[in-house]
Amino acid sequence: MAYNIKELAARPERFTGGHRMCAGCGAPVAVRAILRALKPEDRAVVGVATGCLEVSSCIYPYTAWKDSFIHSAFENAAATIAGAEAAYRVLKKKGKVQGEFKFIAFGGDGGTYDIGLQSLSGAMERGHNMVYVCYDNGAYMNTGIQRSSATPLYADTTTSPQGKVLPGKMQWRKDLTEIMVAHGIPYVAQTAFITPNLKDLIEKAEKALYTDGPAFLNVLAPCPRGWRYETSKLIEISKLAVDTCFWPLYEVVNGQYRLTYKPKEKLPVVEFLKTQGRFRHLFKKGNEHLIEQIQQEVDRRWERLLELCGEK
Amino acid sequence: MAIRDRLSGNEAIAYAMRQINPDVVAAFPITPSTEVPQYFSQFVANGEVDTEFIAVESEHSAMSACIGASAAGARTMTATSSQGLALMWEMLYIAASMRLPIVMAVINRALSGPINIHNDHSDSMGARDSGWIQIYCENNQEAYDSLIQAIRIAEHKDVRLPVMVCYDGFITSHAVENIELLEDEVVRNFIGEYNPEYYLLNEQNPISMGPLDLPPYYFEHKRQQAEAMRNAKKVVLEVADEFAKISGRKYGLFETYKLDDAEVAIVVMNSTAGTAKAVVDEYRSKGYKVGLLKPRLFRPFPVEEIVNALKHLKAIAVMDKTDSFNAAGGPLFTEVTSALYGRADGIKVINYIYGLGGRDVKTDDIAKIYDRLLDIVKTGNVGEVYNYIGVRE
Amino acid sequence: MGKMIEIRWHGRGGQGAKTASLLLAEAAFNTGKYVQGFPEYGPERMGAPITAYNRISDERITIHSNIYEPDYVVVVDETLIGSVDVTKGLKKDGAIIVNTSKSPEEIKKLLGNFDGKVYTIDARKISMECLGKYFPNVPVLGAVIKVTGIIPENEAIKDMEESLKHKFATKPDVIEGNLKAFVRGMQEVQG
Amino acid sequence: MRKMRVTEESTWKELTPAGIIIDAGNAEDFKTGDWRTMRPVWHEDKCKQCLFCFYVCPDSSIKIENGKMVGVDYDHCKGCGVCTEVCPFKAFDFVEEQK
Repeated sequence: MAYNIKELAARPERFTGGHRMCAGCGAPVAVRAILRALKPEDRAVVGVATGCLEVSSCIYPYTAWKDSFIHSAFENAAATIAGAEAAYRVLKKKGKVQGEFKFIAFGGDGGTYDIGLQSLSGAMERGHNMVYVCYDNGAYMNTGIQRSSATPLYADTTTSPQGKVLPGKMQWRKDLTEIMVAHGIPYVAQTAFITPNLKDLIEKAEKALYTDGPAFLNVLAPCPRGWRYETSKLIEISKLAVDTCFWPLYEVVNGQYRLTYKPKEKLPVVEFLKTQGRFRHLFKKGNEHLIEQIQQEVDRRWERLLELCGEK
Repeated sequence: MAIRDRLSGNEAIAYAMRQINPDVVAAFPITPSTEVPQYFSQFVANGEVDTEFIAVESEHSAMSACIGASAAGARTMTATSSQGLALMWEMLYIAASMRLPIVMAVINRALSGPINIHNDHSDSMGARDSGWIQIYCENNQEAYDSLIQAIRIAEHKDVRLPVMVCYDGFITSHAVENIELLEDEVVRNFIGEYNPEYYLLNEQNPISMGPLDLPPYYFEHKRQQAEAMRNAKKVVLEVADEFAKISGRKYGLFETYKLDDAEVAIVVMNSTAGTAKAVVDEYRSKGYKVGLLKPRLFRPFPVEEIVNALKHLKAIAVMDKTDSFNAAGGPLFTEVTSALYGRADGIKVINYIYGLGGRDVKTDDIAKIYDRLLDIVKTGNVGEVYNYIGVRE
Repeated sequence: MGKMIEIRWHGRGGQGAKTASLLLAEAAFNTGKYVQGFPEYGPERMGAPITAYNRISDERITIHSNIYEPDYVVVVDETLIGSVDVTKGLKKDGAIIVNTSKSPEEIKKLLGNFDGKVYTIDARKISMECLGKYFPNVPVLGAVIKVTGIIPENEAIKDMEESLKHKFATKPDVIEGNLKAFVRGMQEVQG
Repeated sequence: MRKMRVTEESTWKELTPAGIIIDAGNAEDFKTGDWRTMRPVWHEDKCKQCLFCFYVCPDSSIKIENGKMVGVDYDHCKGCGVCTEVCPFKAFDFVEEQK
């Protein structure tokens, strides 16, 4: 697909307004972009794990989804969609279903990195023809900003609060994208909203959707409420996450790493941290070493990724 | 023409599944149900079925995949036992509330802990209020026949609920016994095509399933579910009537054995009911008016019909192969006594917890219970209501 | 109700006592009987003592308990005698069949105060001579059918031949060897 | 034309079974515009039709006709302001909502 902003905009809207996500939420931006990568004539079955996206997009008797949608529980979006995909294979063979269907599961980081990891791993290993999309906002936002294994080091959440002796979450975030790469599936990518036309995201979504076999997308989806920033700053914050190399953009196609975006100038991570209230305590006098630790870990991971991508 | 054969319970269930030829089977191995997906995957490997078999990574995912497949419009089946059923727990309720006609063989096994692989009913009894229809089977023949009927019951437009077909682990699942099988085509014609009204893969009418259902609507959806369960009783009988025409075997909501003129009776489910029948014969030959009632349909519980069958009795012993830990009696006992209350008061009813964790149930054990019932009738003295048999006191 | 015969098998995991009980059930089934064949499940591991059961009757069998007072006991591995109470509950007019090279009298001594009939079959010798390998099941099965009289001998032989032909369609020597072992089991049982 | 006629007065017999929603995308009928405290005001004269605002809108509230931005869907726009931030041509004002 040659990215064409006009042609893509002319495609039908598959996720309507009237959903009840927070103002400025990153998740529906990701959903709209990913569904836009579907060929207009193709249909989708979308599964969503319990979480913000699910409880806000499908509230009886309303649904924001123009394609078929299913939610069953928190930890099993992958298994649920795997079942639907298996049904499609057999019903198609029997001539009971016409047309092309694509299968997409969405989960937040809680439903993907944590409680849903087993279900995700199983579905990927079995090779279902589906795309699993994690919209990673770095905490359990639906229940009120509790830490997940995707929460960054020293972030302040309601279950990793910063206090007199602890500076927030004490562990670095799990690198789920690498875990998915280790599954040996044909397509894995990490992406974010770095440009307002969402080119990187839409192109990766298209590759994921039209790859034969399982694919995984990890999309950084800022949460103004949980991260504590002005709702209008969605793209700016996403861009800072990428330009500081906190959230590098890359893809792994059949095991081959490729860096899809290299910042012209790698910014210090502090530029990303200072935009958000969840890191505010790090800027108190005497906490400089905490930011330094974050910088060191970001650098270490970035260097490793550059090597994997053959950029060094 | 019926096919005379000898099969274990698990072989019979797998055989029925081959004949049903479901669209999707998602399953995970667990003793003693493992053989079912094992035999079935051989049918898949041999091309004897069209099924997509999903060898999932857990029972939670087994039921989740079944939900996804069934919602997508596929005829969907699975099998499990014990911890597997327990791990499915959350999804059992969701399958039922989504009104998905999934059919599952539950090969009854004790729940941990401590871990035990042998038979009792603590697994399926724990799931009795999950919204699944539950059918209990005495032997391989009933398991085979009920699994085929379960497809029709589950998919009936007035029901649309998942069904568990339960039979005893090892005792029924692994014992080889005589069985009469139906021909493939007879089964195929009996179950017919599955044509759901709403399904995800309907390209003309996309739907959303599993919404957030807030206070203005949730209760109404639960009321619908309750209605479906009420309708199930009628449908179970209709399907049984039709099944009798193709098989010559007549099923009801429960089976009675020498109950009509009995004064005392045991109420017991699954394989132990068969053992009890032998004791009934022995006692009848000695002139005692003893009988038996074996519930088949436990969910929904056929209250009026069971009361009508029991109301002439003087004393009843209800046997539960699980303990409720309510310090008052097992689940079957609670159902039977609550059914009798206000409808047939005055009957003396006692409860025996038996056979936990595969403790073998001998004819002698059952004879002791009949003796006790006869004694209650003679003396009018009920004594302890909540009892154990077969445990070392 | 017609007479029901109950049999208990003793063997070791991996030796095929369970398979032998299922073979007996199958043979009885093939001659029109109602059958049950079931092992007593435990942590079944190679070498561990195992028990299996058969009920055989002219009418449908409803009892689903284990067997406590068998009509016959079959011991597939004689080394179990002494460590397992093989005659426990065995009916006085019943019989025990032991796979051994010893004589019934020698076995009787080992069984202590058991008064019933004792039969022996040297399945190892037969198996080695007919099959060149130690598969005790078939000769033991022949002995059990002879002693119990559950199935008329001619019918049993015919049925065994058919099921072997079915199972080993491409291996005529295996069919012949097994059938020979089966018949010798019937002929050479002592007691 | 919606296939479902469900209100908070509907009885259990009138609801779709199991909470299935058969009108795909009917969330459009649910207005989230009244969540707004800030309002993006689009100036057609400054707009160069780059469509950046369309892609980044979380509420599908940038109206497109024949491939062109034609205005804001105030029935659903929650006033997050993401569109106003990304516009390279300053075609949006972001003003307090007048109630």
